[in-house]
Amino acid sequence: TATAPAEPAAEATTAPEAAAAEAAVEATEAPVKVDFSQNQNVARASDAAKTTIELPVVGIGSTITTDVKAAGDYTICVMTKNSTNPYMNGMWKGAEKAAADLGIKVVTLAPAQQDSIEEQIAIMEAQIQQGVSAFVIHPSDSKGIMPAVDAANEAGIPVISIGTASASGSMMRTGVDYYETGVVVAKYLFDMAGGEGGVIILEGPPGAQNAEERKAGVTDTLAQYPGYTLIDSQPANFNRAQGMQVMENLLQREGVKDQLKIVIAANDEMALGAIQALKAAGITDVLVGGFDGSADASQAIKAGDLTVTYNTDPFGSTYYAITMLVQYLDSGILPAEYFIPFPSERHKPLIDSSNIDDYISNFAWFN
Amino acid sequence: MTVKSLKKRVGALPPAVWMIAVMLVFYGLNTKNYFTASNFISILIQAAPLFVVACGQTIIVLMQGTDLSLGASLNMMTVVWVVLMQKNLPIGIALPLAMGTSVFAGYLNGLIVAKMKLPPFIATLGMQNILNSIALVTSNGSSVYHEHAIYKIIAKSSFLGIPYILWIAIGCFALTMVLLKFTRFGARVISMGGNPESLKVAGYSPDLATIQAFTYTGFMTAVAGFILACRVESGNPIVGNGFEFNSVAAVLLGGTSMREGRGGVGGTVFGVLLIQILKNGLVMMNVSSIYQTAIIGIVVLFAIMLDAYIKRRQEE
Amino acid sequence: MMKKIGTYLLQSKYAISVSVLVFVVIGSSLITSSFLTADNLITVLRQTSVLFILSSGLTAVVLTGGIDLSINNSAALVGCIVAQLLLLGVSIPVVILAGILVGVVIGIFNGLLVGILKLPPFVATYGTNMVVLGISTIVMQGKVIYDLPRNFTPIGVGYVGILPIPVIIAIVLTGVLYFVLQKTTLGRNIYMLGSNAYAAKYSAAKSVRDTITAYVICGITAAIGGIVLTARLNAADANMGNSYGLQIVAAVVMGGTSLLGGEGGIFGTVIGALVLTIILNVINVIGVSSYLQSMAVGIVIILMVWLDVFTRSKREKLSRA
Amino acid sequence: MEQQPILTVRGLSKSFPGVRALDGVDFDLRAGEVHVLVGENGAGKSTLAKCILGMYQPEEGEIELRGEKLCFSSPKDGIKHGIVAVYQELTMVPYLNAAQNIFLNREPLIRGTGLINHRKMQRDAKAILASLSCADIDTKIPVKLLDVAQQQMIEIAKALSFNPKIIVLDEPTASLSEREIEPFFKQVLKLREQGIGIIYVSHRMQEYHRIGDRITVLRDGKFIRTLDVGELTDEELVNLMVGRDIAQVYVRTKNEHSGEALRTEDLRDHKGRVKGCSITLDRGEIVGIAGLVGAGRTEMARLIFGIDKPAGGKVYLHGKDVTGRSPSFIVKNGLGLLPEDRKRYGLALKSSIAWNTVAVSLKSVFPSGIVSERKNRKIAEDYVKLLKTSTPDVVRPVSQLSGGNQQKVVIAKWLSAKSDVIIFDEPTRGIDVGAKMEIYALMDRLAAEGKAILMISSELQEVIGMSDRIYIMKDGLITGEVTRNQCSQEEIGRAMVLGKEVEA
Ligand SMILES: Nc1ncnc2c1ncn2[C@@H]1O[C@H](COP(=O)(O)OP(=O)(O)OP(=O)(O)O)[C@@H](O)[C@H]1O
Ligand SMILES: Nc1ncnc2c1ncn2[C@@H]1O[C@H](COP(=O)(O)OP(=O)(O)OP(=O)(O)O)[C@@H](O)[C@H]1O
Ligand SMILES: [Mg+2]
Ligand SMILES: [Mg+2]
Repeated sequence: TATAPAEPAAEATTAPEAAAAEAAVEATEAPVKVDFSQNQNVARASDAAKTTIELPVVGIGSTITTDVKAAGDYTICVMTKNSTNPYMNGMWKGAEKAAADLGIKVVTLAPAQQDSIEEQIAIMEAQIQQGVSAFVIHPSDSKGIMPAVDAANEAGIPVISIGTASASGSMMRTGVDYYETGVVVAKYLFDMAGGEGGVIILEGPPGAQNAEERKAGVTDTLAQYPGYTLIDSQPANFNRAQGMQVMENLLQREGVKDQLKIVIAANDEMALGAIQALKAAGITDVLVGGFDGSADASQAIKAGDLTVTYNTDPFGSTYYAITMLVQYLDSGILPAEYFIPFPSERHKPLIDSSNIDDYISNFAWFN
Repeated sequence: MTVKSLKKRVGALPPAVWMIAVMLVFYGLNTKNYFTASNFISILIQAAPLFVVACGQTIIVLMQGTDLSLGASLNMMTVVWVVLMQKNLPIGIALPLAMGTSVFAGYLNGLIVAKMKLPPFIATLGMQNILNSIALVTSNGSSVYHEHAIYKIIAKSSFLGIPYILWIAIGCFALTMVLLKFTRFGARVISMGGNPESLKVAGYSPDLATIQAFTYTGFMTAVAGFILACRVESGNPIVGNGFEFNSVAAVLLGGTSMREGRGGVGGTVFGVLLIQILKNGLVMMNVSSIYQTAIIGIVVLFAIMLDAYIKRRQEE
Repeated sequence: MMKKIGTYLLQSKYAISVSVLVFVVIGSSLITSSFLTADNLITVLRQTSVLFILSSGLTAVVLTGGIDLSINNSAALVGCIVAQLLLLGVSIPVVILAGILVGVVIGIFNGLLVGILKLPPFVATYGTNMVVLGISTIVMQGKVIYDLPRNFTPIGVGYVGILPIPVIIAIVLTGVLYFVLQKTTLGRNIYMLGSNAYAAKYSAAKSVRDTITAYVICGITAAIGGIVLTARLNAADANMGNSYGLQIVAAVVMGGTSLLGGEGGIFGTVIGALVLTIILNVINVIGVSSYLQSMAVGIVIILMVWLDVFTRSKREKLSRA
Repeated sequence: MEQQPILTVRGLSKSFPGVRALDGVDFDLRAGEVHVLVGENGAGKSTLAKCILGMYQPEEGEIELRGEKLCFSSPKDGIKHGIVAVYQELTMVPYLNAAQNIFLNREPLIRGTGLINHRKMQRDAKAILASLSCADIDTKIPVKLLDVAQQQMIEIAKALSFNPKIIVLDEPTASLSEREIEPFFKQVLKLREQGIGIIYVSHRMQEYHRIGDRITVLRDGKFIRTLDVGELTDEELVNLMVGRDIAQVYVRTKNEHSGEALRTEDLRDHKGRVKGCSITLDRGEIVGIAGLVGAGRTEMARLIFGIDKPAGGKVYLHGKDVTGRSPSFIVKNGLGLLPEDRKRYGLALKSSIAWNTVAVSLKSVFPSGIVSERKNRKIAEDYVKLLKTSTPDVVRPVSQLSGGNQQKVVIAKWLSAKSDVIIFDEPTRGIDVGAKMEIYALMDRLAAEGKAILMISSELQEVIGMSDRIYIMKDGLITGEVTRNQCSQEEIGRAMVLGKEVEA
C-alpha cells in the first residue's frame, strides 16, 4: 500500500514516524509536516524571477518539455476555480501532458458551484484524506483557501499556487504576475494610440483578486499617461455576454463614441464581447486589449479586431508547477524563489499582429 | 417497540437514507481511507454550513415557500462581520451586529411576504439582489480579511473530540427540532403550511407567524455565516452563492413536502448529508469535475423521484 | 380627474405594468438625455429581446402553476451544440432545427418529471438545470467555441431595416405565444390547469399532455434564446447562460403572471423584460457604481410585483356591486 | 322566557366583489338558546357569522355584546370575548394530530418554559373528545389520516375547548352521519343548558325542530324575519327563505326507460374501499345510491369515470367496455361526473363562468383548436338562461358565485359536453332549498330527455324522492336494491347502517 502522503526531504523525519502518521491521523504523533509558512504571498515577482532564474522546463505552451522524471508513485491534484473557463481547461491539458511526460497521475478537480472557495476547501480536504502527493491550485481567494493549505501542510503535502496565490504556505507561486500583465498591455496600447483619448476598462468579477491586480496595473500605468482620460471602469464578470452588454450601454453615453480610443478588458472573453458591441455600433478605430491569449482571441488578432493580448499560458504554468513538485518530491529541491512567474518577460508574452501566426502555429497553450 | 412499528418507522425514512447507505458502500469500496473517523469528521464539517442554512430553509419550505435570499444573506453576513472586525470592534459587538444584519434581512423578507403579500419566491429573489449589493459595497468588491484567533478556534478546535463547528450545527439542529416539535412557534409554522386559515381562526395572525418564521431563518443564516466565515477565515462576497438552491434541494431530499406542511428538520439532516457525501465521494474518487455537475444533477433527480414514488406508494 | 384615471388604471389588466414601463422610460430619459435616442432605444430593444425570448416560454409554464429553473443552462447547452454543429460544417437550417430539437427534448424531460412523475417543478427543473449544465460542460470540456459562420451571426447581430433581427424574433414569438395562449384550446387548457389542476382532471382534460406541452414550449423558446445568444456573441461556452439565471423568472412575474398559475399572459412578460433591461441600461449609461446594480434590480422586482398584487386586490374591491 | 339578548346586531352590511353579502341585517342572540340561521345559498349566513366572529369587518352597522359595542379586527378579538365557531370549511392542519389541532396556539406549556406539554395536551384532547362520544379518535396521528366525519368532530371539540360564551356552528353536520349527529346534538343541548348562546346554521330542516329555539331567515343578504321554532310550517318557512311559494319538493315525471346506458360488473378498486359493485342504469332513469359517509360511493364513481384504475371488474358504457380507460375517453363516450367537492374538483375558481362552461367541451365546440371568445360567451349565456344561474354576466370568476350557482355551472359544463350519462355525487350538499329544487327539476327534465342519471347522496329523503331505483351500499359492497316506493325510509336507513338485505 503506497499511501505515503509525501516524502519531503527538506524536513526529513524518520520512516517509522511517517508510517505511524499514516496509520492514525489522529494519533499523538503528528504527521510529517511541511512548513512553508514563511512563504508569504507577494503580489510582484522579482526581476531575477522574471528573467534569470533557471527553470527545469524548456519551451512554452504546447512546446513545453522537461527532463525531470518521477521517482515515486505520485498523484498530483490540480484544482481549478471552475470547469467552464478555457483557462482552466488549459491547466488541465498542461497537467495531462505533465502526467505523461513525468510519469505521474494527475487528478483535475473544480467546485461544482463555480468559484466557490468553500467547495475548494472541501475538495482539498477530501484529497488530503485520499493521500494525494501534492497540489497545484488556482484558488478563488487567497486568504479563504488558507485553512485547506494549512491542512495540506499539516499532512505533509506541498502546494503550488497558480494565478491567485494562497496568502501563505504555498511552496511556490507561479502563473503570471497580474499586475505586470496589466502594466505591459496598458503600456503597449497607450504607446500605440497616439497619446490622447478616452479609455474604458472592463473589470472582472468584483472581488476576483487577479482582476483587481490587473486593474491596478492598468490604472497605475494610466496615471503615467496624462493624455488619456478614463471614461469608466465597469465589471463584466469575465463574461462575454456581459462584456458586450456593458459596452453597448457605455457607448450610449453622450460623447463616448467620439472620445473612445482604448478598451482594456481584464480577460479575452470580455474583450471579445466589447469588440462585438463596437462592431455593431460601427466603430472600427478603437484599440482593444485583452488577457490570456485564448484561441478565440488569437483569431480576433489575426482578423485585426483585437489589438493585443497577453499569453498567460495556463498549460505551461501547470506543467511547470507539476515539474517543480515532482522535483521536490523526488529529491527535496526547493524553488529558488517563492514567486517565479510563468510565462514572464523571458517568454515575450505579448501577442499582437506581429507574432500571432507564430503563436498560433507553434506554441499557443490551446493547441 | 414492536416489529411492526419499527417497520413503519423504517418505511417512513426519507429515501435519502438508503441512497446514503448505497453511496457509503460504493465509496468505501472505491476509495482509500474512506471509513476513517477523520474522513467522516471532515465530511460533517463540510456539511455544517449547508446544514445550518437548511435548518432555516426547512422552516420556510414547511410554510410552502422558498427563501432564495439565504446565499446572499451569508455573503453579506461574512463580509459585514469581518469588516467590523477590521474596524477594531470587539468581537462581542461585531459578531452580534453582523448576525443582526442577516436576522434583519430575514425579518424584511417576512415583512414583504406578509404585509406586501408577495410570493416568497419573488420577495426573496428581490432580497437576494439587494443583499448581494450590500455585500459588494461593504467589502468593496473583494474578500476581506482580519487576523483574529476566533476563526481558527471555531474551525479547528474541538470539545469532547467533536469540532466546535459540529457542536454549533448540532445546536442549531436541536434548537430547530425543539422549536418545531415542542413550541407554539413550531405548531404555527406547520399550520401555516398546512392551512393558514386554521391559525387565523385560532386567533393568531398568519402575518406575524410568517414574519417570525423568516426572522428565525435569518438567524439560522447568521449562524451559518459565522461558521462559514470561520471556515474560510475571511469575509467573502460570493462565498454563499448556491446555498439557497442547495438548501432547498436538501430539504426536499429530506422528505419535507412543499405542500401541506409535512416533514421536518430530521429529514433535512439526511438531505444535506446526501449532497455532501455525494460531492465528497466524487472528489475522493477523483472524478473529473467536468462530470461532477451532471452526476450531482442526476443523483438529485433520482432521489426526488424515489421520494415521490415512495410517498405515493405510502398513500395507496 | 386623478381619481378617474386611477380607477381606469386599476381596471385594465396591463394598465399598471404599462404605466410602470412608461414611468421607467420617462424617468430614464430625465436621468440621462441619451436614453431617448433612437440608437439607444434600439440597443435596449436588442438587449431585451434575448431576455424576453428566454422568458416567453416560461410564461406558459408559470401559467400552469409550474416553474422552470433550467432555462438559462438549457439555452447554453443548445448554444454549445449549435456551435459544435456549425463547426462541423452542418448547414444552418439543419443546425437551427437540431438546436430546437434539443430544446424540445429538454422540455419533454421536464414535462415528464413534472407531469407524469409529479415531482415538484422547483426541484425537478433545478435538477435538470444541473444535468444540462453538466452536459454542456462535458460537451465543451471547458472550451469556448467561436468564430461561427458569417451567415449564422446575423441571427444575433443583423438588422432588417432599422430593427435588429433578435427584436423581430421576439416580436414574432410574442405574437405566436399570444395566439397559442389566448386563442387556442391548448391555451385554455393551460390556464385551466393553472387555476385548478384537480378540476382539470375531473374535466377529463389531458393534464399530463398539457403540462408537457407547456414545458416543451418553454424548451423551444429556451433553444431559440440560446441560438440568438450564440449568434449575438459569435461564440458559445458552457457557462453562457449564467448571467441570465433568475432574471428570467423575474421578468415573467414582474409582468403580472402569478406564480400560482392561471393568471397573467405574454404581454406582461414583454413589459417585465423591458423594465429589467432598461434599469440595467440606465445604470450603465449613468455609471452608477456597479455594486449597486443588483440592489436596483432587487428593489424594482419587489416594487413592481407589489404594485401588481396591490392593484389586483384593489381591482377586486372596485368591482363590488 | 323573554330574556335580555347577550348579542345584538344592528344594520350590518358587508360587500364582496360583485355582491352585497349582508345588507342592513338585524339579529340578536340570547343566552341559552339555539338560534338557527336559515336562508338560501349565498343568503349571507356565513358572512354574518364571520362578522360576529371578527373574521370579516362589516362596513356598516354595529355589534353589541351585553350592551357593549364591539369593534373586532381579527378572530383573536372574538376569542377574547368568548365567541368561537365551527366553520363551514374545515380548518384542520393536515399534518398535526388531533390534540395539536384542537389546542393550536393555546397549547398547554410546561411551567417556566416555552415548551409544549404534549402529555397534558393529549389528555385534555381525549377528555373533550370523550365528552362528544368520540373517544375512539386517535389523537396521536396526523388528522389527515382521519376521515371527514372524525375531522368534523375535532373541529367541534376545538370550538368547545375555548369554553365559549357564544358559539357559531356553521353547517356542522354537513359531513356527519346519524351515528355521529346524535352525540353531537346532546352536546349542543348541554351547552344550551349552561347558558351558552348558540348560532346554528344548517340546511337540514329536521334539525331546526330537534335543537332550535328561534329561527332567523336571511334572503339575498337581507334580514327577513325572526320567529320561534314551530311558529310556521316547513313549507311556510321555505317560502319565506325562497321568497316564493313552493308546491312540491321532489318532482318526478313518469317516463319510459329505454336501453342500458351504464353497467358495472363486480367493480373493485386497489384500496379496498370498493369491493365488488354491480349496478345497471338505463336511459331515462334516475338511480340513487344510498349509503353512509365512507361507504365507498365516491370511490366507485371515480372508478367508473376513469380517475382511478379498477383492480377488477368491468364498466360498460352504452354496451361498450370502457374499463380502465382514461376520463377523456369515457367523457367522449358520453359520461359526465359532478364531483362531490365542487370547489376543489369541479371548478377553476379564478376562471370565468364562460371558461368553465366549455371546459370539457372545448374540443367539440372549437374543433379547429382555435377558440372564439364570443362564441364561448354565447354558449355560457345560453346555459345561464337555461339553468337560471343568477349572475350579472358570464365573464366574472365563478369564485364570486354562491354554492348553488356554482353547482349549476358544473352542470352546464357537462350539458355542454353533451353527456348522456351523468353521475351526480352529492349534488345538493351545502345547497339551499331553492337551488336544490331547481336542481331536482333539472335532473327530472334530463331524465325525461332520455339521459341516464346516477345520483349519490347522503340525504336519504332526496334519494327516495328522486330515484326510480335505489342501490344500497355499505363498506364497498352493494347490499341491496329497491325500486321507487317499494320500501320506507326507515327500512333503507336500517339497511344502510346494518348492511342487511332489504326485502323488496
Ligand atoms: N370571501 C369572499 N369573497 C367573495 N365573495 C364572498 C366571500 N365570502 C362570501 N362571498 C359571497 O357573499 C355571499 C354570501 O355568502 P355566504 O357564504 O355568507 O352565504 P351562506 O348563506 O353562508 O351560503 P351557504 O349556504 O352556501 O354557506 C355569496 O354571494 C358569496 O358568494
Ligand atoms: N382523498 C381522500 N383522503 C383521505 N380520505 C378520503 C379521501 N377520499 C375519501 N376519503 C375517505 O374514505 C372513505 C370512503 O370514501 P368515499 O368518499 O368513497 O365514501 P362515500 O360513500 O362516497 O362517502 P361520502 O358520502 O363522503 O361521499 C371516507 O371515510 C372518506 O372520508
Ligand atoms: Mg355558508
Ligand atoms: Mg362521496
